[in-house]
Amino acid sequence: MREQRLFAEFASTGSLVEAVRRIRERTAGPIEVNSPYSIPELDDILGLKRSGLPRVCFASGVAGAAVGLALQWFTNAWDYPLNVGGRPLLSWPAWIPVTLELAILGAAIGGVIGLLVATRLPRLWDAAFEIEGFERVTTDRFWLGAAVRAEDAARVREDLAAAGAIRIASVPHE
Amino acid sequence: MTGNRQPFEHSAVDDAGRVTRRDFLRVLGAGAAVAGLGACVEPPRERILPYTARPPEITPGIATFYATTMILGGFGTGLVVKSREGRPTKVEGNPHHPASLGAAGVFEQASVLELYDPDRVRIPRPREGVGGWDAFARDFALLPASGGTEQGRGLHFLMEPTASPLTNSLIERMRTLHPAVGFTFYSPLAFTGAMEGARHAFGRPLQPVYDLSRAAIIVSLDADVLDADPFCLRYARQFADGRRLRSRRDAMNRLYVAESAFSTTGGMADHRLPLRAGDVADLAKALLAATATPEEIRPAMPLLSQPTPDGPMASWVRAAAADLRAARGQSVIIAGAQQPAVVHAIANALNAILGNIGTTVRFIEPLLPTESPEHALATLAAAIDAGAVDKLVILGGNPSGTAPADLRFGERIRSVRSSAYLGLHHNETALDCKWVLPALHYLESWGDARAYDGTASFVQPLIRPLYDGRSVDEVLAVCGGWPTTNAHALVRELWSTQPDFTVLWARSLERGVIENTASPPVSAALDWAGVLPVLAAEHQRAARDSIEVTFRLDPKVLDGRFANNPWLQELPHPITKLTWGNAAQLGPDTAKRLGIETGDEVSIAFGGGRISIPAIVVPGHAEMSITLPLGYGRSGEERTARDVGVNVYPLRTRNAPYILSDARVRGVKPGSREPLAITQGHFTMQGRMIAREATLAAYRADPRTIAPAHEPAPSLYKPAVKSGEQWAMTIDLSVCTGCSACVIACQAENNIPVVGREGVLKRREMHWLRVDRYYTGAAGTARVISQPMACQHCEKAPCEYVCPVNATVHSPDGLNEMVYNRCVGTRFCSNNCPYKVRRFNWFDYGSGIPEVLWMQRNPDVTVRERGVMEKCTYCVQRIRRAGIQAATERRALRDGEVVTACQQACPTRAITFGSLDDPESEVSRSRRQERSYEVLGELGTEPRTRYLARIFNPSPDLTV
Amino acid sequence: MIWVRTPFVSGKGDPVRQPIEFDHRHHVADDGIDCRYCHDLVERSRYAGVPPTSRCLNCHNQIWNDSPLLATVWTRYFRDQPIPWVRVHRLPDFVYFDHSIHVNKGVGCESCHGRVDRMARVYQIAPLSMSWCLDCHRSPERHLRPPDAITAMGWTPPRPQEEFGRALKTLYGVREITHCSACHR
Amino acid sequence: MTSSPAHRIDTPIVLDTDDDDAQLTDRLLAPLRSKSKVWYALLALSGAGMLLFVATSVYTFVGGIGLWGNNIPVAWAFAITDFVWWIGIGHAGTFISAFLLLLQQDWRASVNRIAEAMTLIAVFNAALFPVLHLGRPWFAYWLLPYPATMAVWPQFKSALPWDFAAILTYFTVSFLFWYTGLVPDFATVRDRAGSRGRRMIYGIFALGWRGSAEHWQHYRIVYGLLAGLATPLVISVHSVVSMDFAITQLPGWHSTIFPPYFVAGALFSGFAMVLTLLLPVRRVFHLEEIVTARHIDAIAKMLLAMSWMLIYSYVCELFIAWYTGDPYERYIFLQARPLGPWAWLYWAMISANVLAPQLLWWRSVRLSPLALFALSLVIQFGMWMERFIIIAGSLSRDFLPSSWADYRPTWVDLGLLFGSIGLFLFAFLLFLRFVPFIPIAEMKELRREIRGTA
Repeated sequence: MREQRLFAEFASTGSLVEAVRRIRERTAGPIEVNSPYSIPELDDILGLKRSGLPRVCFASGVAGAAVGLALQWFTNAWDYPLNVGGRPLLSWPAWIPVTLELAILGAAIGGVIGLLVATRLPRLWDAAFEIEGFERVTTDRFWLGAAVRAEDAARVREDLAAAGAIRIASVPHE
Repeated sequence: MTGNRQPFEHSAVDDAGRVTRRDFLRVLGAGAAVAGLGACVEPPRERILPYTARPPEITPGIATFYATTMILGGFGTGLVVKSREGRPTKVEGNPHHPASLGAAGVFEQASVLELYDPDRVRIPRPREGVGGWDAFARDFALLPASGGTEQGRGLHFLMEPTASPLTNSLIERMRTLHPAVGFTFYSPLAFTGAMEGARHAFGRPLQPVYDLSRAAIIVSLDADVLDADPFCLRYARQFADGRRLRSRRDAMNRLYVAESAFSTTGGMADHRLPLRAGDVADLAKALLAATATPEEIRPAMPLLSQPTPDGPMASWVRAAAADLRAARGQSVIIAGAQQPAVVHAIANALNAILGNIGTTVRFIEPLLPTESPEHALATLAAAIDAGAVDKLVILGGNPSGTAPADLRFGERIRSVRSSAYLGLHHNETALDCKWVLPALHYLESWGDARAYDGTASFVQPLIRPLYDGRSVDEVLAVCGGWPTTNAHALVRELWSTQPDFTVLWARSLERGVIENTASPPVSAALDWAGVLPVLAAEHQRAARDSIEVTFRLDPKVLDGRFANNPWLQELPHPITKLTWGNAAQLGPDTAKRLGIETGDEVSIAFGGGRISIPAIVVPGHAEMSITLPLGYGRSGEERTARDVGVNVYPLRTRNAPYILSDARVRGVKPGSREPLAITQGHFTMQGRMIAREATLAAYRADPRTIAPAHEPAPSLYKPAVKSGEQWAMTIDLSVCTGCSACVIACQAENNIPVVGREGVLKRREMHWLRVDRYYTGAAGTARVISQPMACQHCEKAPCEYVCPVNATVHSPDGLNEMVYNRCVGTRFCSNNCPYKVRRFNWFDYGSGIPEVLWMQRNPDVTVRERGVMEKCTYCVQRIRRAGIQAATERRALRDGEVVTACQQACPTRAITFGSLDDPESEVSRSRRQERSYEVLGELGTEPRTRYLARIFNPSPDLTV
Repeated sequence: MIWVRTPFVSGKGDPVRQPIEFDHRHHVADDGIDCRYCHDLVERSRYAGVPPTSRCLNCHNQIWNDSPLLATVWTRYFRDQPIPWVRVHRLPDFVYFDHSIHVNKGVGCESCHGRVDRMARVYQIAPLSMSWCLDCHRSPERHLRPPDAITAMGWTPPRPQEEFGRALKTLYGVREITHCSACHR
Repeated sequence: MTSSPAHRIDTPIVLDTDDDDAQLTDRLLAPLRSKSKVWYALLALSGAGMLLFVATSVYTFVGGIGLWGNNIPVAWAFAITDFVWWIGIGHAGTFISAFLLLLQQDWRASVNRIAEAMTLIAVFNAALFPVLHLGRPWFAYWLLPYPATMAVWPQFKSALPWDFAAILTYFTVSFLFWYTGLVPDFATVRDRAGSRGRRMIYGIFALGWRGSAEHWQHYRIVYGLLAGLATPLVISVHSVVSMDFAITQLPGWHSTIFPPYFVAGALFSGFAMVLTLLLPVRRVFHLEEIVTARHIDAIAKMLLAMSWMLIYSYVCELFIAWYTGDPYERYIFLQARPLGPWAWLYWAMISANVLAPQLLWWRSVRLSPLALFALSLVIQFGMWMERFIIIAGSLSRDFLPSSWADYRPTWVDLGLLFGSIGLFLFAFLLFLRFVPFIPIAEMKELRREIRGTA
């Protein structure tokens, strides 16, 4: 059956949130909301599941620490053991700083890479960019995009309008 | 540089016919050339240039040692010189030679650099006209056949007095063949006061030789016997043996010193009396009066009835006299070389009265001319004015620079029709002469010498002459027009008269001494008749309220002859720690009186001369007295020496060569010159237990007071793995005189660069081993204590754990290793070194120096690149060499087999080095002494170098 | 990191052209001359010793004395000029390698110089890098031989090298020396 | 003028403007379009400084460390002082943005990006000095653990590899934090861009950000995490730097209070630098309504607090030095510093770091941009002197009096110091011109929170 994507522009977060509620009742299809800044309350309405990035971050942090510790043990205690100032070869207290730093480094890098993967960025082009007036989404406008069955389209448009959409555009959906 | 080709033509010329440094060093095995240190690109393929026919005695990679003799001030000191592939690189003392006993002082150590001095005279050349030895011979040589006795009239030789049998025989030969030829002997190093004094005391000039090892009480009347004496190395050893403590019960000699300027001998004194040089005669009289019983000095009594002294002088005299009386036959009174005859006469008289002659003093026939050199030179000057001299040949020395000012000798030389100068450098004299002839360095020449006690030894060359030079003997022969002019032939000729000469020759060359040649002692009986007149005579002395000025041979450049030697210029003065220049030394009160302080200037005028020289205040210097070190402010063409310091010769005149009693002195503030380059800024220990000392009594009472027992600091660490020898060093402060021979020895052994005056001013001197010098005791009775300070090779080295790249780590045999080629130069190690003994290559000191100097480099030690740290290695190259030797011979190292450079040079054997894994080794035993302690041991660094606290032995009836 | 390990940097395996076409194959393999005949210092000195020209002529004034290949040798000899041999094994200046101790402790020439008897022009068989030195210094037994086999080429141990080497190691008291001042001074 | 919002402390809100989102956005983007003469003038000036830095660095690299005034015992002096000083300055940035973010300090929003940029530049600046300071800088990579043909590794008991790791991490994390924060704003610039060229360039930096709700969710999480990670870093970095000194035995360095002491000092100088930069920027770009008096006041109060942490450390040091009874410690703290050859420097430092900040007790001072600006400069100079006294001063008077020596900087030392300041300002000016230095999205979000969802 044919579907089409409807895009609606809103001037305020209020009307946007209202519209999202209505559409969510109307259709189960994916809804994308774009906004110039983060609107936390949308997460529940849209039913986004909790981000997994904290786990990624933690894992890469542990990895970093492990690498740091292993490196220092291997180089200073195993591969070429030298008597340095009469200190023991396994002088682990001296290894704490580097281990800590590498742990944090690992975590940070892991986290950011995770973010890029999760958001599938960088992705310089998106269908939405083609829509007239979409560029204001990073300034002061809010957009809602939803895929709806052709026969629902009319009612959805009404809902959006009722919710206070300034402009509604439709893109044939493949 | 073509200069360094000659000796090596067969070995080190590349295709272009030049010696290139790298090839040169490669062939000769100096694998340690600086270039390539840390090079990270593939270098061009190098050439190997083997010998076409290798000389049998040379094994590339293995050092050979030859015995020879260095002549200084007319007397020889026997040396053993290390040679690598035909290049002398290091000078050591010769244990068989009486003047060395195995030690080598700063001048001997530094002489190897003089050999390679790029400023040396290279070719015989007249001011105008053709050069070359033949041309010289045409101008100067005599024709032995014709002429008869008149031949040679007008020809005059001016040379330094020497005890060399060969030279003297040639002079005799010349005199007999040509009576008309004149000879004059002059050198600022030749003192005749002692012989003069003997003439007064014993009726004829004699030369005293002391045996300090047998003296319990030593009284020095302004005599620096431990540092400035032809026999000082021997005296220093004997003195040290007389006070070296192995246990608390050992006996110790006692040293009384009265002197104006602080000397190394004064630094060792148990009782030092600061006294104007001019007043020493009075002290001597007082001592004579106080020591001898009235009968003993009856004839002199009336002359000694001077007001008995008061203050410190009185107590000094009282104590010394008491000790002397108690130690008849085991005491010695020594008069300073520059002191007038009267002091020597009194010293002789005292020695005779106390029965010291034959035990601690013996007299021999003089080995040098007895005429005062100043007066000899004056006679020559007169002859020149009379036009009696038309050919003047000056063999060595530097009369233009060093002659008494009132002789204006330079002008006179220039007035002679034809003059020639034979010397190593284009110095003041060379500039005054028509001909300049390259002299041979002693390491290049054949010859012979006599030590101060008459012992003869040969001078044998270590290397083919670098330039077209001749020795003094050869030039004499040339001038004589004799068939043999080759020193080798001449010296063989002279000695061939001896029974079984061939054996003697071989044996003497090998041992470095000709046995049984010491002068026999002659009997000397005191005769008051000669003494009384000098006692009666009023001797020169500055008025109580006027400032006396004395001249001293500088402990680093003497009369200036070593001024072109950068090692010696940069060597800190034993007392003032001044480098690169001289300064007027004076006491604090005198400085106040003149309204100046260190760094300001004093302006001194006398006769026609006037100088202005920076002042340096030395606590312990006699008040109302100023000491001027000779030998600086040179105006010859030597690049290093030129204009360093101030020339004080303009004040030195024929009649007052040593002590100037009526000069006009005033302070100039602020000083106009740049600051003095002094290597040590703070001379007090701030109450810290660094260089420790105690009186013998206190030490016997309770050793803990100076060296609390060291329990190793508690540590969480397991002791590190140790294997093989455990190298360690102890330094005995009781016998260290601070003479600094060790510093130069270290510099020569370890390719240590010189940083120049600016470098020192920036506190960047590179000496791995420095001698710290502290004042102790009260202001009035200031004592100095010298403490050699080098890497302590801590077992828990603070420098090691802060190095980010493992460039300084610990070896299993207990060395603190410094790996130059791994060092990136963070300098973190230096910051964490409590002893601050690490040195940093601020610039590329190794490169850019004249190529000829590369020949002195020790090929067993890396020359360090810019930007890396360096420090004392305990002479690791010697340790490893010995280790390899022992290993190839499948045996263990013997105690004493490894000797560090500093240890080997030390005249007093203050340094002990060895392994701790042998509990009976020298070093282990010395560490067990109760007075051994670690500097800053409380930091838990566990240094491998320990010090034996200084024990001094004041008279119980004198408060120190 | 890779680059410095390539022969381009280490100079490994690059036959060096010499001023005289001296063929080790011939002298060692065919004539069976012992290494120490020419490199006579190897047991006494740091340096194995590049032979003085006179050494060549000991034999060659008898045999092949008119060979054109020897022309340079003769002229150089009589002019008392050294033959400018080209260095094959170069160690940095701060490395103090000592031939004598290695030879005396049972390390054969072959271990570092390879089958010289098969080299027309001599080349490096090893990178001569510090890690290469350490390989042997950490487990010397892999390269130890009895004294009589020091100069042998293509020598094979009677028993497996590991255990044979271990035996020699204890016999000669060979230590595993990896501290810095052993080589850097 | 006093009526303008810039001088009213009683403004209830942080963000003192009535613009709507569009106007606000344009206002915040204005600097990127501005043709400010002042900016060009400053750029030229700092550019000259940067050239001086390049010149002196090259000269040092070619000629060697000998061109500096360093000696034995004072082997570390100006260069290391500069290093510690810059690192210290590089602290406030991350502290403000990360730490205050966790504490949900609203007011941070308008200043955090400037602070972060400052941090990045300062840390980069600082990182140059240790390398330049090496005797053989071309071997700096030997501090890295890489498999070398010489089979030798770095030595991790030394504090320098710690430093290396700490600075590397700090720079990387700060950069990621800063850049993550920038992505939505780059998107804004992209979409507001006039020319196609700008759109392309900023588009690339924006990574195709389109503000999707799902993205925002991940974004919030990661930004928070980075903040959480950066916070311990701020503490750790200067702690590690302080260990360069604390792990040694040198009296004046060998001290257990160094880590907190150094961190306090770092933040102190860092906040001072924030003021030094913020006040002119605010003035030049007329941002008094975005960066309000309340921000300035808050930072000033931070300064005051930090100064007291520092004072505590000073007192602690002195007391401990006296209390240990260790002669070397006592000498350096109770004699060499207050009475020694550099006493004048010591007392100048005390008046700059201890006395001067007390002016901040007065509200009028906290509200006078001019006074604050002057004070911020005084404090930074004071902190430089503090480091110099600790580093060179302690070295010049250590255990053996025989090796005591003073230190004189050469023109190269001075050139490097002033040059590095030029370098810093140069980079900072470029940042102002090409990067939205006030977080736009955050501002709007913040305003929404404040005004409530109407």
